[in-house]
Amino acid sequence: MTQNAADFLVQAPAFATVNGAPFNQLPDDLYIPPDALEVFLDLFEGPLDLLLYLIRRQNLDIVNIPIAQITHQYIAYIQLMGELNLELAAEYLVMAALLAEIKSRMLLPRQSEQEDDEEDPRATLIRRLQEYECIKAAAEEIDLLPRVERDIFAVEVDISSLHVEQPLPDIRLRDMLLAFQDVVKRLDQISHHQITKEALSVRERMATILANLKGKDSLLFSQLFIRKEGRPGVVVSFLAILELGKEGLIEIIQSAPFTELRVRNAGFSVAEEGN
Amino acid sequence: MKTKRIVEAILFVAKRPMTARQVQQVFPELEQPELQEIQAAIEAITEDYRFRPIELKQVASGYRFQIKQDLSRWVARLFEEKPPKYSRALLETLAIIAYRQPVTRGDIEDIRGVSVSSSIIQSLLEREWVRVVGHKEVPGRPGLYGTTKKFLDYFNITSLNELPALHEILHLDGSIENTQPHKQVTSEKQESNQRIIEAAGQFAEEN
Amino acid sequence: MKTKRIVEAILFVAKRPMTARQVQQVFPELEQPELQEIQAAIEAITEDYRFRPIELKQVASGYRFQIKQDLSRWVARLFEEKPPKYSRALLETLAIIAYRQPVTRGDIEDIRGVSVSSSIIQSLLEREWVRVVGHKEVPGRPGLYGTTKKFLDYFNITSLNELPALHEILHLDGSIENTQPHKQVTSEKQESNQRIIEAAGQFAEEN
Repeated sequence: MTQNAADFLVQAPAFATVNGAPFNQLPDDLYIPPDALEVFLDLFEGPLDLLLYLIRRQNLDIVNIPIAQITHQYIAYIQLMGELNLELAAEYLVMAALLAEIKSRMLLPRQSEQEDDEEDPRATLIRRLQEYECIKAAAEEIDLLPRVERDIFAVEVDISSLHVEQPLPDIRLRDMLLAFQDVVKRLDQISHHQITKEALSVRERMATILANLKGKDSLLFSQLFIRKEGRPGVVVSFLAILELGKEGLIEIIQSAPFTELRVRNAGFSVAEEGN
Repeated sequence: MKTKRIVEAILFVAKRPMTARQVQQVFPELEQPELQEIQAAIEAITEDYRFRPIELKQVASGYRFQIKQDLSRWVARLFEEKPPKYSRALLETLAIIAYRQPVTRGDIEDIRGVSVSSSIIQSLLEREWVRVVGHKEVPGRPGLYGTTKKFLDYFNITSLNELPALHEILHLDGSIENTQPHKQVTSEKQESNQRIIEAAGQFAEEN
Repeated sequence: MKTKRIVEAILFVAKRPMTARQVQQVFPELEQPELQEIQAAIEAITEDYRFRPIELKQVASGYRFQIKQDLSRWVARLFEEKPPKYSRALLETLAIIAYRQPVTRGDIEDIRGVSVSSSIIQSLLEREWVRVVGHKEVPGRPGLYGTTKKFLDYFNITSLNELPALHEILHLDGSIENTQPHKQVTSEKQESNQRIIEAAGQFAEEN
């Protein structure tokens, strides 16, 4: 990105005075109108990036960074940012402190024995700069890789003619029964509901009789019994009819004495929708 | 034959059918081929794919690449999803209909203590496990639901009688894997159930 | 050569890259060709399209048909929306995860020298370019990030090895000792990373 920064400078030659103004006013290689500075700062991804820029800008050998010079420049930038009331990330200040520390150390006479254990802070800084520059370059290269949405387009073939059958969920009988167990237990706790112990065949027959009555005026009482079923069947049907009557779902009528009983839907007079 | 190459690429990337005119518009203004040239390219491409599993087909709104009919059964499987699972609410609703039929939606809600969503009833109806067997003569004439033969078939039973009785359900142990509840209905009873079903079936057919 | 036809159809309609194994699974169970046969079909199809404007390309998660790159600029005009641009912060974060994986957010911040905004990590996770591959056993158990196959697919490559090599940008002379940093992201490291990623990917798919 030093390139970007450089490009930016090239694009604004009128404002740049290279090797001009002293440090306490503006950095020597950079004069940018204040409202552009923010844009310029956006070009930096952090203190390492700014440092790299300064080093690159001066064509300095990173291994022999003249720490004093770099520190000056760096701090000048920071001051400038401060003057312009730009929000200054703490990371920049930390870096300034680090540079100042390195500079001060280098001014002190070297006491080699003591420093053996401790790593040269310049070495640490250089390693970080190298690692960062390496990643920065990699990021630029990744950006250049052909990529979907920009350079790579997948082929689209219409499939609206496909008939896709979605399989339906399965149920295990046991799961349904366990669910029902919960319902019943819940009811027991609150309940004025009584889930009676009617034989299920009666319930089933109730539904069947209702279904048979659907869409008809009425059926003869005798039609509700199926001779083939024998006695148990008759009993089931009879209980079902009584239960339906009790629940008000059917009416049992006799038009005249001694005529045959008929059964019809309750309130059949209401128009029946063909359902 | 550069035009043809580009036309083919455009038709492959467009997510909708394209007319020759629309294809032409995709070219930069100064490089747009004549409509005839595009039309010719389309024809040539159609020919190129004659023996491939996809075809360039003209539909109402233009040309599009689509899968050939004879391959649809092979590729349809790609889009099948794993079946979802039914919710607890659905299982409860189904059980209530089975055990308490004929019941209205209101009855089910009374028993469950919470409202029953229409979509649950809808899925059960679509699955043809339940049906409306009648209407209750109260305001609104709500439908009365009952189970179907399909429901019995699905669980491989011949009659609701084969479902465990209430007191047995209360003693069901959720931890034991035993999916087949008391199938050992006496053969006699099964026979009579069988007859009932047959009779009901006959009856249903006659009507 | 029925298999080839069906394989071609499947690859054309699948909306994601497909491995030979996945293609095989689309066939009905009893009609599945051998994997070798599918692989042979894929090679034959690749050959068939050598001179067409589209190609069957292998990326990390399988094969996909795509427009040949020399035609990209023509078809890009079909889309009104400009392709997304990624910020330097995002690209650098992505590069660190790609080249140094598995890394924690703290590692990323150390390398970049600035804090990493959550929204960057979030968007990388949402795009499914990176994922948490584990946790570092230090206080707080921070997540370790790694790249996914989708990341490789997006950049049109099959493995991390195909990423541009990291350059030794700044040369060290001997003046400072012990500065030999971890610059040697040799292919060895990248390969082992690749293996880790693949293993994790497999694991994820199996579950």
